[in-house]
Amino acid sequence: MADTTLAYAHPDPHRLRGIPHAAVVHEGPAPKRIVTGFGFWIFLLSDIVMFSCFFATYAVLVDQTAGGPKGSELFDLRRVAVETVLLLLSSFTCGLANIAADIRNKLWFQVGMAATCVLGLAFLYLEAREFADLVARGAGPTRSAFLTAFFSLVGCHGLHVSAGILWLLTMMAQVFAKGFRADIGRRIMCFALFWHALDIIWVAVFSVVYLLGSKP
Amino acid sequence: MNILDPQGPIAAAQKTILIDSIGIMLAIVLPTIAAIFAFAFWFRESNPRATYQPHWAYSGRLELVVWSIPTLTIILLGGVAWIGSHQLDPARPIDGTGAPVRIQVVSLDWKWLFIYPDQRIATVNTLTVPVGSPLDLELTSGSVMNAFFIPQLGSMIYTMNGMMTRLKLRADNPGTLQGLSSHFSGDGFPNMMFDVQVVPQLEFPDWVARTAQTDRVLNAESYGKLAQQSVETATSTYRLEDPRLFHAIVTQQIPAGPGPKLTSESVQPHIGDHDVR
Amino acid sequence: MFGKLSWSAIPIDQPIPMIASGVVALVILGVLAWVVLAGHLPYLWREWITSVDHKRIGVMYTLLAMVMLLRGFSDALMMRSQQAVAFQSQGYLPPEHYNQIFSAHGTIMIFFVAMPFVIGLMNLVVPLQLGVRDVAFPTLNSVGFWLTATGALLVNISLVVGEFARTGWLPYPPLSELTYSPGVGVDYYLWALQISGVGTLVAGINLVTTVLKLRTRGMTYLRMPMFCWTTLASNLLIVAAFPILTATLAMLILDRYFGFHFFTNEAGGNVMMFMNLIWAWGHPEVYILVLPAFGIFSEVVSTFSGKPLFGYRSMVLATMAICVISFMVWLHHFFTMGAGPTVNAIFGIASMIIAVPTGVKIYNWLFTMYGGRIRFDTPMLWAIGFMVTFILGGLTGVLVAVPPADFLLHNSLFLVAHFHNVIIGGVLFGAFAGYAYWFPKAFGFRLHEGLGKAAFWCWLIGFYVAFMPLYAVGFLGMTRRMQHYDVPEWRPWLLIAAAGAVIILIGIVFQIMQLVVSIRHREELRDRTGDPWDGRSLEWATASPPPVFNFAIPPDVTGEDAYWSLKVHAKQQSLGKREPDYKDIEMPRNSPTGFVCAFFATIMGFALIWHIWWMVAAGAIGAFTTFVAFAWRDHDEYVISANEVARIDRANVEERRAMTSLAEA
Amino acid sequence: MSDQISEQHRIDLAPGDEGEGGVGLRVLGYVTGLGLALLLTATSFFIAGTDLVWQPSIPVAIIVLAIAQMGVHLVFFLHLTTGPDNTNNVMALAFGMLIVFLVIGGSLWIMANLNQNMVPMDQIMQMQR
Repeated sequence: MADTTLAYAHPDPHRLRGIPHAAVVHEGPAPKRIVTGFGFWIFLLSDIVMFSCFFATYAVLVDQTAGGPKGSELFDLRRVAVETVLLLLSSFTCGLANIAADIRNKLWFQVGMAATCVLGLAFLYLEAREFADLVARGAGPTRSAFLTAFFSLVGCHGLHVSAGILWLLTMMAQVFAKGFRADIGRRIMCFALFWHALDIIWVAVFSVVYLLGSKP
Repeated sequence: MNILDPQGPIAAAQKTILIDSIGIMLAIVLPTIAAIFAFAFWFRESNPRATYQPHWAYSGRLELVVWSIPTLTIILLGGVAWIGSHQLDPARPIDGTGAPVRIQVVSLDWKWLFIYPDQRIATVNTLTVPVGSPLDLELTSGSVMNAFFIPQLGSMIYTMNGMMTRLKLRADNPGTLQGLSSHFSGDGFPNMMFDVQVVPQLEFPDWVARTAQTDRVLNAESYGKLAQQSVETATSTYRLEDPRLFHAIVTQQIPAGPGPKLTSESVQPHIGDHDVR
Repeated sequence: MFGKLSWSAIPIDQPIPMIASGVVALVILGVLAWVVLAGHLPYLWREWITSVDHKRIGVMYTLLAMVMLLRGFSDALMMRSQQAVAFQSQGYLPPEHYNQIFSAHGTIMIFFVAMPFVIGLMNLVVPLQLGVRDVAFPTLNSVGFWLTATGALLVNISLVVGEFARTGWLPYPPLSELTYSPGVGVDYYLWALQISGVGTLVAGINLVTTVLKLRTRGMTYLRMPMFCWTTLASNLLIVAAFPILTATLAMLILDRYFGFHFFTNEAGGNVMMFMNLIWAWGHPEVYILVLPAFGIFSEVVSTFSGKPLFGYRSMVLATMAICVISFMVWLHHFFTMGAGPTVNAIFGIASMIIAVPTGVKIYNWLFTMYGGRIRFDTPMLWAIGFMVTFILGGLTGVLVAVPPADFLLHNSLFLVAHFHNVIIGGVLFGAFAGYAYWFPKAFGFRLHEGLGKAAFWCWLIGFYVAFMPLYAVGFLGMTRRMQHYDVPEWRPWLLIAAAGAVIILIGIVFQIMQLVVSIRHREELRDRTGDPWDGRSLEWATASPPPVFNFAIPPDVTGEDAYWSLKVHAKQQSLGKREPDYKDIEMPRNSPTGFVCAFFATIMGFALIWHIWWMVAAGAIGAFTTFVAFAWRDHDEYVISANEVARIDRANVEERRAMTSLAEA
Repeated sequence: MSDQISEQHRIDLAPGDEGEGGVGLRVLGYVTGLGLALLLTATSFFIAGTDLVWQPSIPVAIIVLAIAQMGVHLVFFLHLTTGPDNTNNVMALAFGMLIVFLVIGGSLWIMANLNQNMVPMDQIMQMQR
């Protein structure tokens, strides 16, 4: 094709001449795994932007307790610590399941996913207990703007974890029924990304909401 | 209502900035538009005298010019904006010839309540101010958001429940002006127009004295009636019982207006998750 | 059983919506009956509804936009006529109806006209320009379209069942809270936007991934056509901004449905946070709309001037600068809320800075015309009309970015005139230019030129007659959303503005006629070359309409203006005689996933609006089942054999060669 | 489009995928990540409850630790690197972080400024007392 460039009098009308041709190569469309992974990566970033709105709102409303309880009167850091450990471990097991999927080991994949599921459910159980306790103490989300923001932010994360578990179960079922098909492999990769991203958001939640909020 | 015919220093300054900015921009916009027409006309396909340069798509010199024209314009305008924002900040005190008048403005559904705490009077949908005095306005809303705006005095500002915005104005010529709400607030919104009577300095105390003779009293109870949704066609005046009424409204000790009366069963509100059917 | 829904929700006593919706329902039923009776249903289902072809989806997006334009424009006509007659009287529309109309007008025009129009054009064109066979996620693409359609459907259902929001196109609390808006209007708004917002986000992710990861061989970033760049910038803004809208509306939903206190007057809620968040989405949204239009004009001006785009790299830089800066300016929508002077000034100046790259773009188009050989076909007319009109819109935009000037003009009809100036003069003109420019590519025949030009002149003149008076009346202090007024000085201007709306109406009639006439005379208007405008980018390198796989052989790009260089090359070496080596092509299989999802989303949205909880659960389970079922499919691709590809491509090449030699003879 | 990552596409990698390494090495990566994350979490919780550090500096410390932990997650769980095969992934992340920063920072700045100008109601209440 070199003669094309020569024959065409002005191959680059914007004076890029002089830059060696090697600097402007492009090999064509990326393979599906990269396309899918990258698309999901973009989705995750948009999800994080959504969380950032809830964080911003929480930060703005944190002092608006309307005469109700403050965070420091409500939070139980021990429970939060347990929740955090549960999520961290689930991220670890999820990573192991991902490796198992890459080497196409069905057994270890299912074990890893099951462990992730159990840890996630335990996390959700603790969070639900916390919410129920707060509501029982009259500190429900309708009590004050602070509690509204708190329940929404933490609840939004909890909702993501719930959706993640639903997804996780369908992935286990898909691998069980269909094996490691290429498209299922891509979905497993996306699920792992999702689960790890939830962990990152939880780090922000426990730091900003619980640890900073536990200070009187 | 013509903002190009200002009746006070704030509006006059803002109008000047407005005209200046238009002028600055027209200086580059008009030649550009002329060039668009000229180029489009000259380089039409049917013009044999125009030279066709099918490869001409870059000129470093032109690029530089192209970037610098808008940049310089914006630097100039940015300077105007920076200075103007600070000089004409709505909360910035201004001076005047008479004693300052403090007025507390409450936007209600769908009327304006003007409280004169120092004079112990209040009016609805009519504002009377002495000419030349600095007007020291504190504004809030008794229900939804509104915006207070007297076009010929300048600087509109939002009113919001639980919050207090500040605005300093001055009217320089006696006469009648009109004000309005410039933020949509519901069905009665177009009726939120109000008169502004700018009276001579000496007449203002007389007006205050006359108004204070009214037998209607503004207190939490009569305020509660005003806060109901309604459209007031007539203006009315009140004696102010408690000069701290405005603070009670701003601090939400008096709750916000109740909103529409529920007419049918189908529009029952569902406050709280326990009420979910 | 049916939540808040009862027979009283249907406004039988109000003639206007009843008659309007009756007519619409009749038309829809008529079309449906015709489709079924004439036996077109299987074809529609197979070729359009379940299609995952980016070209088909792009066309459906555009069609949705044009249908909704009619709805939104009839709202505009009602508003203009109401304000023309409502001097010292109530006019013919009571406030509760008028307020719904302007809310619906804004919502529809932004979310269901401008958005689907530009997304449709991007969908149709970008894969072709990049030289690839489809977008990154074809099935998701279909889901995105159908969710957008769901949102549009919900807005239109509100005409008949219940009411629409009466709060303006952005439902500022506390007016939009349950206390002040107890009806279902705001709920219609919220769910319509949440559902279509998901669709938009999906489209955004799809197109970002397509541009960044799917380009044909040799198509480096700096060889992409300008429209691909603006698509990238616009969709980056979508994925960054739409989550903000989702979060903000979710907060309002929580307030309204569960008594939360994000934006209420009570319990410490903060209404200012809503304004802050909604505009953190709202300002980028403006650029989401206008950037693709900039891209379209870049293509059009360059093609019809017969020259490469002047200052290509400047344009790229300007586009990406706008993309980032547009996220730093949102406070200028509420200068009058009472922020301090420093904050106001900083955001004001940041807003003005956007005028720099935008100005650069204008100059670059100007110098693209310089030394050109300009053909004034309809797309080029729209482009020139745009350049002049948009400069004026930019001028007034910079004006309201100066805080002290904004203190006088905010919320006035001046502001209304300003954003119509940029949305009509920028986005809509761009969309129409793109429509005329790429129509032959999508359907294989051109649009009727004469009627297109007539429509252009009506729109251009109508725009000036309708909106210049609004600038004037804004100077006279008139604020927006007035159902009636008593100020005599305003009246003449509003009468002129109403006349302008009528001129635009004539333009729309011309556009409808143009479509009808063009379809009837399609054989005369047939484009056999695949390149009716002597284009410069790759979409013109394939047939019109392109085969389902777009390119039989993925093109190999060696420079800017890829197709132009191919043509020059071909002329110099005479058309390449060697038959390419055709290969099997794998294409994604059609899928009803999008349609089924939208079906359940409609049910769920409607049930949520009316608090019919069992139906919500049913819709949610249905949607989830759809996804799992889709995931279960074994083969989501089919293969077009090399022989078939060769057959289709040979026919195209033959036809094209015949036409080219004819033209040269 | 196929799933085989061909020779030419070695310059690109899906987010979350690791370029190379056997199973043992990869598991080790996750173990390291988990260890670091637990360590940082423990430090955060410890600092929040202790009197040993200067109290006003605690929020800063917690924020820094949180950012550090997010970094650990990105590197060891999401396998983000600075390599050329990750350019697009890192650029996307950077764009996302810019937006997050603008939204949170901008909102807090704007709202603080507004509240300051509005004289928040509790302040007025204090003035009245």
